[in-house]
Amino acid sequence: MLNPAVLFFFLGILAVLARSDLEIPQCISKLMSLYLLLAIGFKGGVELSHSSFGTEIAATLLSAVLMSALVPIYTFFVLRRFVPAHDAAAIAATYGSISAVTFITAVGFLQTLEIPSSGYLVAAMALMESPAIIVGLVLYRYVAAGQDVEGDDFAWSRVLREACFNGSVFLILGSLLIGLVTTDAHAASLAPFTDDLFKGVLTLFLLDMGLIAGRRLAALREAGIGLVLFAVVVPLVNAAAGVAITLVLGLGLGDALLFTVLCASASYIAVPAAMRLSIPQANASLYVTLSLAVTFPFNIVVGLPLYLAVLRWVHA
Amino acid sequence: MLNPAVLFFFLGILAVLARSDLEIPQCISKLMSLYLLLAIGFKGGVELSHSSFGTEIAATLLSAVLMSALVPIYTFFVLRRFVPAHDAAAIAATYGSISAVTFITAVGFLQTLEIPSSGYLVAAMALMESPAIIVGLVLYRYVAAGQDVEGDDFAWSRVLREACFNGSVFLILGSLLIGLVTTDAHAASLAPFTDDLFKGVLTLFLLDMGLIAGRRLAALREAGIGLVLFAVVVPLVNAAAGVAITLVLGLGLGDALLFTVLCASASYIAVPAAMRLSIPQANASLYVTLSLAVTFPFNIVVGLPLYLAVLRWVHA
Amino acid sequence: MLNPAVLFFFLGILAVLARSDLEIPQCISKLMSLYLLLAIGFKGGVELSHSSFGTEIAATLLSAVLMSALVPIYTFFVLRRFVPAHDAAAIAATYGSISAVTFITAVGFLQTLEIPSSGYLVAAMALMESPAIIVGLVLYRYVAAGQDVEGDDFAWSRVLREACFNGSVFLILGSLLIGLVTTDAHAASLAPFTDDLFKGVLTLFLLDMGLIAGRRLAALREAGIGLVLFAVVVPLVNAAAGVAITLVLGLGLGDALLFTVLCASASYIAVPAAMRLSIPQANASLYVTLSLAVTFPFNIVVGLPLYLAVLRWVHA
Amino acid sequence: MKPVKRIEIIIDSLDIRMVLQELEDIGISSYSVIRDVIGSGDRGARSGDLLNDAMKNSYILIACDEEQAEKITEALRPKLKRYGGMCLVSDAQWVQH
Amino acid sequence: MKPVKRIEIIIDSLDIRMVLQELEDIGISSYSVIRDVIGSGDRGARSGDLLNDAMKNSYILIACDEEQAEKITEALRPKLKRYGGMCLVSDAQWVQH
Amino acid sequence: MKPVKRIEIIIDSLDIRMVLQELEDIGISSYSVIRDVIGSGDRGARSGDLLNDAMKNSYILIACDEEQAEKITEALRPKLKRYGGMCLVSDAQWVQH
Ligand SMILES: Nc1ncnc2c1ncn2[C@@H]1O[C@H](COP(=O)(O)O)[C@@H](O)[C@H]1O
Ligand SMILES: Nc1ncnc2c1ncn2[C@@H]1O[C@H](COP(=O)(O)O)[C@@H](O)[C@H]1O
Ligand SMILES: Nc1ncnc2c1ncn2[C@@H]1O[C@H](COP(=O)(O)O)[C@@H](O)[C@H]1O
Ligand code: NA
Ligand code: NA
Ligand code: NA
Repeated sequence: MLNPAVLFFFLGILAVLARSDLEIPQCISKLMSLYLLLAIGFKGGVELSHSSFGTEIAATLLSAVLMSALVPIYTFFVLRRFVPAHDAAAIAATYGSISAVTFITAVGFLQTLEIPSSGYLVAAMALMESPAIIVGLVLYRYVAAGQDVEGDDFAWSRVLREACFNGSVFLILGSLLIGLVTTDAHAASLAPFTDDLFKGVLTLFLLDMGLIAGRRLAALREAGIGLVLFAVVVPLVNAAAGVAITLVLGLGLGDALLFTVLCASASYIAVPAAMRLSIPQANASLYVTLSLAVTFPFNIVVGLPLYLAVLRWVHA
Repeated sequence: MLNPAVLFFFLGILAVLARSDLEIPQCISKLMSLYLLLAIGFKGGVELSHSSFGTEIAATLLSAVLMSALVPIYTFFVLRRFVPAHDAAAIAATYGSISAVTFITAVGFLQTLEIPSSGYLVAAMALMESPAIIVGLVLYRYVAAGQDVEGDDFAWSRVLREACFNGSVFLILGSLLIGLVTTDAHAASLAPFTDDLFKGVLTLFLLDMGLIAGRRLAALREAGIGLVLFAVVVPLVNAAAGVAITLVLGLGLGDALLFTVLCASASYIAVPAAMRLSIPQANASLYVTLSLAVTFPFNIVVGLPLYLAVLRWVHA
Repeated sequence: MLNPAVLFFFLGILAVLARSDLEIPQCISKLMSLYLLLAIGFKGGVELSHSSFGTEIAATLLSAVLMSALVPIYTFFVLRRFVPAHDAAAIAATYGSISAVTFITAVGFLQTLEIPSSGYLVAAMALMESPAIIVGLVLYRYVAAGQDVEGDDFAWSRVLREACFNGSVFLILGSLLIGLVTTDAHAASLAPFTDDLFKGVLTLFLLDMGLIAGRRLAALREAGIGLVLFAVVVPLVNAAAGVAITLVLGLGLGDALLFTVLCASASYIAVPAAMRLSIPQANASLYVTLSLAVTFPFNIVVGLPLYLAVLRWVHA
Repeated sequence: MKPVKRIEIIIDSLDIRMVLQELEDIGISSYSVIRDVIGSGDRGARSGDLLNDAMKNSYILIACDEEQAEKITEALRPKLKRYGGMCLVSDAQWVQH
Repeated sequence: MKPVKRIEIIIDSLDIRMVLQELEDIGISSYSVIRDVIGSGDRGARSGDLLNDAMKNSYILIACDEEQAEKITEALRPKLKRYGGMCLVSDAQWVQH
Repeated sequence: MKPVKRIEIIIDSLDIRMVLQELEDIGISSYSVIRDVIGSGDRGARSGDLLNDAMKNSYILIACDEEQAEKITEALRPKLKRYGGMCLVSDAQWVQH
């Protein structure tokens, strides 16, 4: 299935490989991601305002938080065998957290297939960013690190603020709440902006993501084949766990896909920023490259159709 | 009434208070304000092309210019008792001039309530930016300042150019004139851009304004309670004068609201730029903070519904 | 005929002449040109996917490439009488190549007049950027330059990559190919972005082009009356050749206009970048100013209606 | 390599046209400008976040000979006094080409 | 003209708040900042192309007297050690106004 | 603190890849870059307002030892001659960390 948004992602990668000077200024990337976060949050809130808050929602949100907290634990102990503790903790947090862009691409994917999904998954996304960061740090500071962490100017308050109030979490949750209390008339007047443009902006944004990911490909060699494998296998494992959870929770197909994608995705916005402040020794190039240049493309190209097929099969 | 645009403004303020790193690059702010000025000017011009130019329009425009010229006079003499002459002149010019963003928010507010308004109010807005600047300068140079202004490299030509041809005035007036001569077919082909997106861009823009205003809150302490009160009372006084004028002029409800809002609003784009060049001694932080962090939020949150209620009452 | 997009172009020029501080940040210019190239390429591809690839298309593309290669030859020998060889080669390449913005303006022009055109002209545009650069360089290095070019670090590989993979060519061709393989359902979901906004973004973009062109007007004096005349006459000559070719090829009115406009237009994006690398001695201010401040406005203001009138006459 | 003076000016972005005009008037036609600079000084913080260039600074770098440096600093002194900003002069070697 | 020290700091954009706080704590309230700087150093390339300010640097310029310069470099040394970056000190003349 | 050479290069933005490649070739892997610089010089004004990076400059700052400085200036001299731009060398102290 030739989705133009995904093709533009490859066009971006190709531009880097062909050494084209095609480039998107960083402030444009920021504009597009602000728009997408606002739109997805707001639409999620509006949808949520039409559904009743029940145990299904509560159970899903709780499972989401748990997944975000548990994934870093198992990945940390796996990673410690191959890389230093600081890198292990940072990568673990990366894979426990989520990628808003992957989620947004999945929403676009469902829209094209006209599979309905619920707004509260947006809340699940926002809630999954921070627990992984906190667990990653706890593992690093109390389980693994020795004299490394003595006498540094680490402050939980600063890290927690960074983890919970970072720009993207803040904007998603804020937009969700605003969407929740907005009347239908107001929401309709914003629809040409939040709805009609969504796919188009996502397309241009994926071109940009392709350029960004493409520029990181060179750093893959440095990471080594082991970690690259890790960046493909862990999403599959997490997705499998996600599928199992959606079965237990009894989610519909669209919601199940979004939940699975959240489990499978890895962060490259919130986590790098938080790690820089709290584990500056960790090699940022490593964890950013794995999530951005391996896991992200894997999820949007192979993952989305694969997870959907599996979900269709287990739901049948 | 929960208007999402206003809620996003508060979300922006909240982001600053929570010390979130949410941020909108300056060039994106510029893009949004360019878009809004172009759209409001163009739509105003198109509407104007459908109405006949009569005495009502002429009288309204004249009143607008007069208000812009008179407000600085009374505020200047009030302010001089509390602050040095250069600050008094700069603040006076600020409150005589207008805020395009407040006007644009009011247009969105009217659209939501489906209250019609006329295009020529856009012209009134553009005409009200400059007189206040000129009057403020005259007061400063010929009434108040002593040796302060001797021997400086002040040039009226430069200041007048700045006051009359500054980017926002130029774009509004230019777009208005282009809208005026544009055929309906052309205007319709631009409508998805100038009309459908308007509310959405305004919403994102108000988030940005919230961030900008929030960052200025800290400077309020420096201003002191007296000036903060000034920044709330003067808009109310000017709005009352505005309401009275609209009664005399016999404007319709929508037009009356826009006129009142123009009187009540204070500049933070054109005036700061002009003051920097002509009264560099004035404390920019002071007048920008008052208009941006007090008067602007007051007008869009309390002012708009209040002025509308009053206008409904007096018009009934 | 008062096209608002063209009027905004003049508004931009006027802003510069009035010394207004109206300004559009460069990254916004880049966003708009990225958007326009993506949209025009994608829409061209979608249209192309509905037509059958036949000899007409092949003949048109071939003629386009030939025009792009031949124009630099004759202009080079004309120019050499007036300017040094390096400037002659650079200007020749400029006029052999094309201006995507002029093409896009022509597409908007046809849309307004509801004259249909085909998607493959977009491919012609993309193919016409590079041959002119290569021919210009060949002329310079093997025909004209003496010791100038000895021992420099010139590398054809680098120049060819620059000529063929520069950002704008890459994005147009990539978008065209993606449009070609996109299903109608996907294309429809992107239409609010790629189609509905097109005219509006073009309008804002032409305001920006007006500002850019306006700032170059001062450099016209440096160029001299002879070159300014050149910048008007050569487009007319090339347009005449273009009209003749479209008659031979038997193109429809819309396609004929686009082909003619491609012949008449001159580059100010791809060529300056390529010339800087390969003929750094050439005076960039000269060739950029001629194409941007003379030929571009001439084509969109006088050229478009003139070429259309002529084509209507010869096609009748 | 040739010894030169290296002049750095930080001034309100709104004043940049004026300063460049001043430079032109005294015959300086080689300079570099970085437009987006924020900062803090005697006149408080300049955060660069308004909708225009108010509250933002620009940075100008000029390499010139000693005599020109003298001229530039003399011409700028009153501007700096009136509009604020900063000007530093240091020594450098110009790589001749 | 008054001799001053000219301190240049290049540090991770994410750390800029922290450094400015540090400056405030030791009483430095005059400085200039250029926010968008990319580069390469011991910790690899910083390309400035992510969706936030991770992988981007900022540049701080401070003109101050020798004593303040001492204080600043002492305060920054541990930060630079922990978070990376660079700090240069050179001499300049401040044009008085 | 360690004495270092402070090299500043201003060059066409389109040439920046080439210059960084050159630096890599001679073993320099620490540098900082400011991409958006405008200016004016022998080849006229560079206003940075075209739709691509033509007509725009970039600024490179390198702190290195004297020997490396020598190598860099030697490598850059022909590029500056061919493509224009400027290169300044000055002295500074590197705050060790
Ligand atoms: N000592 C200094 N070091 C670095 N930058 C300064 C210094 N003093 C002033 N500046 C810059 O010059 C601008 C205006 O300074 P002022 O006129 O003192 O408010 C500030 O916003 C800073 O960007
Ligand atoms: N020798 C140097 N010259 C110029 N900039 C440097 C130098 N070393 C480090 N930097 C800058 O400081 C940043 C962080 O350096 P590092 O902590 O060494 O990775 C780099 O990305 C560069 O921007
Ligand atoms: N003396 C100078 N001082 C500061 N910047 C300069 C100087 N000369 C050249 N430049 C910069 O280098 C660029 C190219 O210079 P040029 O090759 O002389 O045109 C100019 O656009 C300026 O940004
Ligand atoms: Na995850
Ligand atoms: Na007012
Ligand atoms: Na041509």
